[in-house]
Amino acid sequence: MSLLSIRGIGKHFGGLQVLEDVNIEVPGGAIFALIGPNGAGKTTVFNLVTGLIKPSSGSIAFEGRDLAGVPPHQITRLGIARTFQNIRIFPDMTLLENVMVGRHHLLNYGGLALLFATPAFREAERRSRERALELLSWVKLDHKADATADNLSYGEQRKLEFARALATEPKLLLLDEPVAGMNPSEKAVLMEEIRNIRDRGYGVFLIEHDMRFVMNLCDRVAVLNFGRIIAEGPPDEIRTHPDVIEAYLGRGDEAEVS
Amino acid sequence: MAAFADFWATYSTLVYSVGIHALLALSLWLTLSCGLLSLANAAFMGIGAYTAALLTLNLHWPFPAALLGGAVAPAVVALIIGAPTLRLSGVYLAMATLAFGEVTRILILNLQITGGPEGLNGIPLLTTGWYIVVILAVAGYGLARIRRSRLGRAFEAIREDEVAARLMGINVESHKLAAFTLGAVLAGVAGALNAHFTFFISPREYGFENAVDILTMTILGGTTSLIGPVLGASILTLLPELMRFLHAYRLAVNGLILVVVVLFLPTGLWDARRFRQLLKNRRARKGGQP
Amino acid sequence: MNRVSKHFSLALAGLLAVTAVAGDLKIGVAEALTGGAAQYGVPIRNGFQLAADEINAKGGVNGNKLVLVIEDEQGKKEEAINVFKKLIFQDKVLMIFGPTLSNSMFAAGPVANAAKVVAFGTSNTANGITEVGPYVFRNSVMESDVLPVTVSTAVKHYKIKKVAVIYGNDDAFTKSGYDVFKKVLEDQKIPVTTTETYVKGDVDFKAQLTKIKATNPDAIICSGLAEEAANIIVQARGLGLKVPFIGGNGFNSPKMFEVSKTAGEGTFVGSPWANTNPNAANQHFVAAYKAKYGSDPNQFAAQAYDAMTIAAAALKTVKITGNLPADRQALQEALPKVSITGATGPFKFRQAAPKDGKPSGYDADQKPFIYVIRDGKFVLFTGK
Amino acid sequence: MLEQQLINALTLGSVYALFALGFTLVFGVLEVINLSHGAVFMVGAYAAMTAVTRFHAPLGVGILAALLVSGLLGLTIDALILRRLRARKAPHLIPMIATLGVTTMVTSAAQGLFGVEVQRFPEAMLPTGEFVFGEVHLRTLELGIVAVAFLLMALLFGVMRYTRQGRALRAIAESPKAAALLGINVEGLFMLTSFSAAALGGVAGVLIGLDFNAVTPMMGAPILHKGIAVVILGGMGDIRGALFGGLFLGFAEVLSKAYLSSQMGDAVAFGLLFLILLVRPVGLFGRVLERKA
Repeated sequence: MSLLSIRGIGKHFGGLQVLEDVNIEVPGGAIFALIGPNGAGKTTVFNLVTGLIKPSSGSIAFEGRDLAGVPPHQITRLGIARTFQNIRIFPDMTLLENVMVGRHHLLNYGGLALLFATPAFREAERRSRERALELLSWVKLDHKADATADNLSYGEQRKLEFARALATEPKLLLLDEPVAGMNPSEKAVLMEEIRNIRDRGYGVFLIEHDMRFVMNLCDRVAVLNFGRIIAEGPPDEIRTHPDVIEAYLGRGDEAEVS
Repeated sequence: MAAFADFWATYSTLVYSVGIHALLALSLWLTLSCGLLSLANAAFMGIGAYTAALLTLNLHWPFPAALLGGAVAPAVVALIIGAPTLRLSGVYLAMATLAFGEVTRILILNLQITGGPEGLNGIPLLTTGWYIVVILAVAGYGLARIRRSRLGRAFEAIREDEVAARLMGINVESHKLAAFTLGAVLAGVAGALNAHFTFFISPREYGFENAVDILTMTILGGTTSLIGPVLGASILTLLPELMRFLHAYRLAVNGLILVVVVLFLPTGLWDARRFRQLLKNRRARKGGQP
Repeated sequence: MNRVSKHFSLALAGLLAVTAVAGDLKIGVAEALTGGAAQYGVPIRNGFQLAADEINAKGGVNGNKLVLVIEDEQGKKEEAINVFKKLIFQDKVLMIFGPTLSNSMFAAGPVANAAKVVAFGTSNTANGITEVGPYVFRNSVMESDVLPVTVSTAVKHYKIKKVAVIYGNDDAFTKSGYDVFKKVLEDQKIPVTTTETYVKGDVDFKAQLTKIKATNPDAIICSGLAEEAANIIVQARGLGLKVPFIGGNGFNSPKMFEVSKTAGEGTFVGSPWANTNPNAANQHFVAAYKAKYGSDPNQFAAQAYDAMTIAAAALKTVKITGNLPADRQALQEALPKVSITGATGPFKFRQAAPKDGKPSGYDADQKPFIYVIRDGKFVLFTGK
Repeated sequence: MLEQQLINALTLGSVYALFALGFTLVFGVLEVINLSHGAVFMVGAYAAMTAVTRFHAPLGVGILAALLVSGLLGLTIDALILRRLRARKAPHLIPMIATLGVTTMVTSAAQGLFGVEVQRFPEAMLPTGEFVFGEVHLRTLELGIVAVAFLLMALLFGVMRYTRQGRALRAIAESPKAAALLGINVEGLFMLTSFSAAALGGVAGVLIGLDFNAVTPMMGAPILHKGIAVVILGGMGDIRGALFGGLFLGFAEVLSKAYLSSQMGDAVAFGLLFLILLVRPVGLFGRVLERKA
């Protein structure tokens, strides 16, 4: 059974049809990529999966559970975390706080415990802080744990967002253009980290433009063009798929495909 | 000692007012900490004040019970109006809460039980310095605890990026409602305390100007820490007293100070971050010298 | 002590000697001098100042000069309390005049009463003010003393069968005036066609007046301040509503004619004071006020002027001992015995009925006159 | 009675619209809730008052004085305060508080300069004409206000639609950054907007001061509250919205006074505002932007 199944999803904004009959099955323990030209509707897929917008038709299920009507924060709690194309960290909070926000739903002490700072409260906060630091050290930002996030470089912000998403202890991680704006060495490091994540048993579902990155990293790839899935399969298959080449050639992006 | 007795006799009300205003500024600080620009806190103060005053005047409840009433009533109202209102954002939320505040004031003005424009008089003097000190301390402690917990982090996350907060598993709606309601509770208690040392309350004390006053204190002091609102409240309460010699123009100076602070101290008077930065720079400079 | 500080302390002593000679009678004045209520507070302050200057020019009270300590209470209740406390505990005044608004008196009155210092209101007409306690005095005439006779006189004169009512419903002054009107109309069994309200700051009353016009009353009863009342009258006439007005205390200002000119002809007002009241004390007051401040006085100024005269008359009978609590107490006991003829005519106090068994303060006991507006002036109504 | 009430509503609505025009213009272009607009309005009334009483100028000159003095005040506020706040991209709340400080300053200064008592225009200056249609009365002055409100609205609308500056302003309202990239002198237009909005406010001050013949330092506060309601009802920053919102509020208020209870006039106005915001969060005529997450 796949981790996430998107079945027959359609979405229109006003009169504009953005997605049409999209079917995607994202397996667990694998890296799955959704590629396609700009404006193909990739981010819309993520917005639908995370519950930020409602589909016009079709259904989305996570671990067999229908997500219709489930609010975004519940979807996160079910085990889907996400990063954003245009990084959305909390700039005025420290790195540690940023990551600890991700552990919000995992801290379940009550109001009274909070007010009186009971041992249970202290223990929960301590564990949460430890886990946050662990995640920060994993993305090599632990030395800046107490700095505010707005001081970070672009690449560091991406890594922070990464750690923050992992802090929610997801089963599936949605990455929206994770290497945008990164240099090749940074990309290589990140690629390694994403593989690490997969090897720990997480599912990874990413959107990316960088073909080389996708082809080297992913287990399966789906291609979205003008709101429709035109191909789906392992990277080698996709690389040679005529419709995909057509779609990219039509846009003059052949260099990226090859 | 006699000098102190004289001073206290003259200025105790002023000191009480500082405490009340600090409580109000903290109530708004809490609401703002969740990114909600609310102008309803003056109305919540009024609801708390009237509830508590009616409880002591008519039902002769003991003061702590009346204070509790003054906390619960605005909380109930906040819960009711919060759900639909808090969907609005930014200035639109400000305007909706402003409208709510005006409707509340007009309602108080036209009800029988509230005494209409003549207000309620003869409210017993029950607020003592200790009540204000203890409640302010409890409020300060509670808010400090909230800041350092998942609740405070959630509020701040919502303020900085609502969508990202949502996707961190935070129930944005219920947290907003919590911040709004807790703010209403603090404002209500402030109102209840105020009513019981000024002998008298009337609808005009809870209008637009007062809402803006509360906002001004909070922003002037700075919202980056709990000290800011308290500082802002203290300054804006004491300033008019210190400016008495300016007579007709003293409000002009008040306005000027407000403008100057907004222009030159963007984060308010008290900005913990700025202070830390200053301290760091100084230390760095010292460390740099042989 | 070195020389410099000795000189300094001498100079300081000299300074103190100028500002507070032994025997000066310090009187606190707490009025709204800024903010929205300042339009009432400023003429009141002027009235006090004028009276005090005149009394001092004539040698003061038993040779002691009146020294006014004037503070701005902004028309806010907290400020009124602060100012009262400052005057009582820091400036150590004998008594306090003010504050301007009834609301503020409800807040500050208990402070003075608890400290056993007279709080003397000159513009507080709300019900219950003097129930605060025996140290609260006022010479502002209660509407309940004035309106019954005003209404019955007007009803008789115009053969009024039914009236419409309009009042300011967000102001304690105009609302309590309305409450009295309402009771008077019930007592005199005069039907009310409609009751309309407005709020402070309103400038457009046409919606209410149009509604009133449709109910076809014989007269309009209006409890409002002169500023708004004048506009109400003008707008009524603009809508072709020609029935006479009956006004409360708030009408009683020459400001009525600045806007309404002749539109207010035939309006009935009951009051102890009018600028045209021919008694000698009043004519002197009106002329002196105009000479000093360049504008016509209103009822607020007149009542403040009289209040100072009343206080001076009481102080004349008090032997100042320098023991502040005793002097304050003596003044409180002397005040109720005062009887003078001032700008508002013959005046004496009357103790208010006690509330909950606690002793009350003192209200004005004055005979109101009925004035009718003719040729843009208040004319004493003599039955024709 | 209904005919007269409709006329009443029209005049009151025009008064609101007239005030809201400048207010909404500043919001539309500068994105500032300018709480000093009430004070500017009051300054306009005093400028005209001073011109006609101190310098015995004719009423026309008085209105011109109001226009210039308030316009310059608006320009000063922009130059000294709003521009700096724009430069550092302060959040909405901050200019709002700054303009509140300005209001306190200007009102207090006016109290010091002119006293707190109501001042009146000389009787002889007021147009006294009146039209009577059966039971319905309409004064020339009221007619003038309605006419001026509609005229200014049409003028402003025309300027926005058909002139180069107007198009530039609309571009700025859409996106100041993009406008700057297109070579539009954004700062210059901001100044122009501040001047015109304040000048409009000043003229509104004179007209309303004349209509009710009462000028006080506090006259800006109540109309500011209504102005806020109008601008929200009409949709922030929308010029037609100011007219619609003003008339809508005028009608709602007058009709609720006429057929419900006059106690409820303001409650209806603000209650309506509250409800409308809940249903349409951007006001009756505001643009709905469906933002993608």
